[in-house]
Amino acid sequence: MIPLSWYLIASAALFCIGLFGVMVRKNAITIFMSIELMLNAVNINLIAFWHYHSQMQSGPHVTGLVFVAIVIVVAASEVAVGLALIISAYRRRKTIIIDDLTLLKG
Amino acid sequence: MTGLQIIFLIVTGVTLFSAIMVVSVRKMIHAVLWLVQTLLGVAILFITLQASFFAVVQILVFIGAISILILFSVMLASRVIQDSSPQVVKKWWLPALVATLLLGLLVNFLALWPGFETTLVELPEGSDNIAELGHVLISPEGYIIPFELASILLLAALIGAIYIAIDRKEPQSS
Amino acid sequence: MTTETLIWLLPLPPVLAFFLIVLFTNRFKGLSHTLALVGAGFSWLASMVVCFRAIQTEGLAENPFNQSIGWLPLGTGWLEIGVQVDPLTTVTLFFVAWTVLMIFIYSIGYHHFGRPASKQDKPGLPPEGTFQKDKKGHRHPVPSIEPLYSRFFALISLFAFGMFLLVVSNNLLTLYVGWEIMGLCSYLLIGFWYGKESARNAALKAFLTTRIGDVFMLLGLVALYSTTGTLNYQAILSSPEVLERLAASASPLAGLSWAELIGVLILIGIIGKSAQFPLHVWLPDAMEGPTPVSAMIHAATMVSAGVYLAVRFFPLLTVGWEVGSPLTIPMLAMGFIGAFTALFAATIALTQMDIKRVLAYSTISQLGFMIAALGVGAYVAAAFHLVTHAFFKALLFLGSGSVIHGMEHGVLHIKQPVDPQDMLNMGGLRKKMPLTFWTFLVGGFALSGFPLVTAGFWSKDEILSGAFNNGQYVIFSVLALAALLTAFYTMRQITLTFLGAPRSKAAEYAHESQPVMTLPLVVLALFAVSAGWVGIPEYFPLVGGLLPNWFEEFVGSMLVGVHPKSQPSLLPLVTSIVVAIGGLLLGWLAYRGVKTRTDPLEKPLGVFYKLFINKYYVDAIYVYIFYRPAAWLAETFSYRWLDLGIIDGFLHATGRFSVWLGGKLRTLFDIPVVNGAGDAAAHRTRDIGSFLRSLQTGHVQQYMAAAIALLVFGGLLFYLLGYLG
Amino acid sequence: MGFWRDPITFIGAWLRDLLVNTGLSPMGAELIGIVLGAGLLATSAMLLVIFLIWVERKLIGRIQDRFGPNRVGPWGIFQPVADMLKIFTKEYITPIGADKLAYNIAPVLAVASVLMVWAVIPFSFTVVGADLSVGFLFILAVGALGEMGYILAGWGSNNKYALLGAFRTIAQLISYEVPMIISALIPIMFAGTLSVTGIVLAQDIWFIIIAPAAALVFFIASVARIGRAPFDLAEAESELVAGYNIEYSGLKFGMFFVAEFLQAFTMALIFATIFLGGWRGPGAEQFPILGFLYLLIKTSAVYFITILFRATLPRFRIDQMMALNWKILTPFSLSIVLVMALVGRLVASSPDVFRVAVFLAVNAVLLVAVDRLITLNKRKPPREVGSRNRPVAQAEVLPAQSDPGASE
Repeated sequence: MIPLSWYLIASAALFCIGLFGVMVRKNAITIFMSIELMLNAVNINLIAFWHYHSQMQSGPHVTGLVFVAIVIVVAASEVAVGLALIISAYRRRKTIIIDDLTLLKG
Repeated sequence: MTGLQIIFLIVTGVTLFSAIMVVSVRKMIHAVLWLVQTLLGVAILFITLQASFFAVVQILVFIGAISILILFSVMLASRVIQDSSPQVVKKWWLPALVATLLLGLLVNFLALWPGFETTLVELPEGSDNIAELGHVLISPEGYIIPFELASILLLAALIGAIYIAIDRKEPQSS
Repeated sequence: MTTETLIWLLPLPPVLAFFLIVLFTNRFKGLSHTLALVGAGFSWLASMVVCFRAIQTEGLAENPFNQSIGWLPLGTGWLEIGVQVDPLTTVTLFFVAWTVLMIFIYSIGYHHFGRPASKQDKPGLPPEGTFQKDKKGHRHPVPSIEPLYSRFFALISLFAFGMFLLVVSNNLLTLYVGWEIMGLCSYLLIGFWYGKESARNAALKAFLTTRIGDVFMLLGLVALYSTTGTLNYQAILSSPEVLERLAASASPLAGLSWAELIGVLILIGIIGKSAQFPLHVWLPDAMEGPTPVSAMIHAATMVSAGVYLAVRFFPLLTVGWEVGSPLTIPMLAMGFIGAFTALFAATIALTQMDIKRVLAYSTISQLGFMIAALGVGAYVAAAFHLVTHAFFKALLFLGSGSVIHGMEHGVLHIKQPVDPQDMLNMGGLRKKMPLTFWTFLVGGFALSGFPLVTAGFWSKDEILSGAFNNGQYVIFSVLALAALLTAFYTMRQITLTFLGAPRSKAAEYAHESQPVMTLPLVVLALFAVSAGWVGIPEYFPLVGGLLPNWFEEFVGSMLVGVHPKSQPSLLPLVTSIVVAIGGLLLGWLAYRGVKTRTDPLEKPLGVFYKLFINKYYVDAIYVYIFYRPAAWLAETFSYRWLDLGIIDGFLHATGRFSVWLGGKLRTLFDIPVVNGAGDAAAHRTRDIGSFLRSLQTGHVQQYMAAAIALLVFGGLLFYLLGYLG
Repeated sequence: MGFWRDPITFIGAWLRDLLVNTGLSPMGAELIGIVLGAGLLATSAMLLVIFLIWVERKLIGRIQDRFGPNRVGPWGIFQPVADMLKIFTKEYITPIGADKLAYNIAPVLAVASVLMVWAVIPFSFTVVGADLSVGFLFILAVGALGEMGYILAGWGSNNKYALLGAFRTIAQLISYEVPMIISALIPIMFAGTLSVTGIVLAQDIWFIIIAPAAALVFFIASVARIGRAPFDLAEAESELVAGYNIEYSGLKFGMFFVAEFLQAFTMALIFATIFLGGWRGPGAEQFPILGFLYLLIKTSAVYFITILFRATLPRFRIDQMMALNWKILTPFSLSIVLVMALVGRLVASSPDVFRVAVFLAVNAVLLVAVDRLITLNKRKPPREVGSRNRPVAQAEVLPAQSDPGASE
């Protein structure tokens, strides 16, 4: 079967790709998508460890799944509020390019 | 190399490739499509981990709700986003370097852990018992408080999103 | 339900009704009076059950229904409150429950429920009437509904709560609570039509005057508590040792024992509440309130509370006294104040022309009878008169309200301003308002003590015989004279109001009130007659012994030691019959032919008439003695001299000094030292800030990249360290 | 004998044996069996659609007092085949400025999302594609893929009407998903499982008898989700020309067309499965072939009702559609779930007759209550948009009718 390490490496790679996207993309919405990638990476990790834990304890342990559920809830709320913020910013500033939203420049 | 491993490698390859496409394609709509493909890939990874409930939830929530929301906002904002101009910052190689370094570090640290190389075997039937999950979520000995907090978070997000996005008729400033 | 529980619950329905009306149903008039009626009805029902069970109980006086709970933890124990029903409570509860319920019912009609509201009516003024179209389209003048209808019912409900609480309590503390609640309600209800200045003044007067008495009473309570350590009736009044100790120990006031001091202090409270001379001045003015209020508060219940307290504290007031021995100081005071008040008020009542004021003075006079009876030791007689008086005086007030109603109808009809309360404007109402007339007649005869049939005769006769038998001939003769005058002015009132020919057009158009008002009259009239039958003395010729003298046995059992059994004596009996019938006859003879607006007594009485009609100038004297100095003290001394001169002057001087000091501090310390340091710190901070701001590019991603780079750097460092070490 | 009792299992077993005997590994044989089964199922579904199109056209024709298709074949039964052949031969047109990826992937998603639903539906006692433990969630999840298809079609066409149609469709689908899921919670709650097979097996008493109110809500919401009349405002011909698929032609249009019909039938199938007892019926356990028959009959009945809906009800306005969903169906379904959960708990251990009676009574009360509420709160008619005096074609300026005898 598949070693745990594969999942962990895949998840780390997905996370770093998401991180890269957050750092380089100019567009707020694409940054959002990158954040979704990172959250998914976290979920892969959580489920992989859930599997590992259940296997080690030889019995179902749903604790890891609870974490996954809460991460999904957080992702959903984050998208709702974040996209609303983007739309609101777009209405006021007429842009969603993150480089143009530098009101807090020192 | 079992069949499952081959499937895993193919799926992971497609998923990671799609993820790279998400962060690198120029057209936003295409980025969303690649994102959907990535999420589907993640869902299949969940299935290989025998978490079919969360695989389905992944599709339902991330593709059915989140991607569509993102698609909507892309369409709403598309008038100002010129797909023709570069979508990444000029010094994109610097973050790429940082991310790669981080990946290397993460893998290195994880490799220090003795359980890293454990082979995951098939769990007995009914390990992702949804009924059990439901009981744990609402039992006082389990996770009732995180569960309720998550509910409140959802409600707050709902109200907050409506409040933020509502189109106030502001007086025309001269 | 046990009787004790029932007694606890008994006062509560009206106060619930009060809160419901005030909080929720203020806009709904019908609902408000329904609530009030239901509340009073429940209390009435509970009272009747309690009375019934109390009468059934053997030896109630020794073992009354009694239950206490700890209320306030004190250092050494609990301050207890509780309820108690003994024979005295039983009879009081009986008449309170009946009169309260009747007056609630009566009030519905009195405030014109069911009539349209008028736009001209303002809250705080009596409704002026409006017009209503009938089916044919004619506009009829009709009375309009009271604008503050709900408030009225809320307030009388609260009042009923206070009265029931006072009656059922077993200690002076809750009694005092009920006492003060009633005082507050009395104030609010006298000032119910607060748009009228006279009503406002009357309310204030009533409140302040009774407050004088209440302060002394509170002093009495404090003295009692500090000497005995309890306020419970039984603990004080039923234990001879406590009474002995009180009587024996000397108070700080020279020459008085504690018992006498406390007795006098409580007596002053009683005088205030029951409107005895010299604190009687508030009661006539209280007639500014609506008539049901006058009937309930200022005739039947609240003023009776004073007498009730006096009856209740009879053992304390009379400690050390036995039949035949000289009277104690409180008794002497009560006897003379009561007798004087009885005569004094009766003379004033002779000359009053306002139908309600006559009754008000008669109330004062009758209360004087009761106080005097207690003063001479006629305990049972006082209690008996308390009960009968409540019934017939409530009846008389309600009857007068009905008369006023009828007159107001006439006034509305002729559309001329005529005072509907002035008896000189009435006359001949017998035919217009037959039911009111007959019931009023019953009440009036009861008041004057018409022999044999009426309740007033039996109770008044007992008072007279009590005074006579105890050898207090002065008091006896004064009371007899007062009784004669009572019969006289009662007949004067009846004659002026109902007999003869109408003396104004308004009286011609008067008509009978609604059934909702006349029904209570009838019920109360029945009691005004029959309430006397429970206390017919056994020695009485002809009818004595036909019915057992239940009242004396029942209430008299309260007194363990001193029990003055009523003795057969003919003189007071004859006297009371003579004065009653003689007074009535004289009254009728003097007033039967009055046609003009002059009183036929004015000429023969001469200077006395002037004295009477001006109420012995008591009010004027009070204005000179109390009001003027108080006003001077407040206006000139306190405000001008103390406040403006001394206090303000001092303050202004302090202010000027502070301003000068502040200026100095500012120029010498604040600006150079504090500001200088602050400014320097701010400037340096700004310099550093403007240097650091260049790091804040405003690009979120650069921040994030920097943070991640730092993390990676830290990780690498850690890794290398681990690798090396 | 075994063949007649359960032909599909029989054939499957036979095929597997055959393949293994030819030297294939058992797993490979299983794989081939799965691929074949899936292909067979998809193909038969597609073929079914052809028949469905004919049935629907015929039925609506009868209702509208026409003949419907009657030229090709007996009773016009080959008319859809002819149409299909015509569509195959049409030219593909891709509009200028269209987003090629989105434009081309959309029809595939639309059809695939419907077909995927069939994977978890049990067709008889023995035949089920995949008995997922989260089968019902799976049905909802693949519905999300269909939404993706519509929005991509609307966007990719580079056409305003298509985009508006797509927006409307998505708004409608997402909105009606809410009452649908909530009302579907009741069968799930009573069955105690998310597995579709489990839900069917739990229906000793059909859930429509236990929970008619929930079934009603589910039915209305599913009609709205497939976008048929009276909820067909996404492709309202008079307003939006044809909705999201305006720019499609040829086979791609055909795929949308097929997807729409197939979706209607699939919804009927789902309804029959979770409320009408699925394949269950007398003797269906012994003779699984009967299960097919029962399921077909039940599905056809539900489908027939949706056709009646389409033929008889006028189209909603968009605000009415939204109001119906958010103001009536969603609160109603929530209250149904609450009440049914409570009542279910109370009568959990009672005999069946009593339970059913109680449930029926509760449902009747709920229905009456919601009907009362709707009637009581009937708002005043909405403000009219635009002026009352619209320009109307005058009779005298119309051209004279040249051909009064022209038929339909």
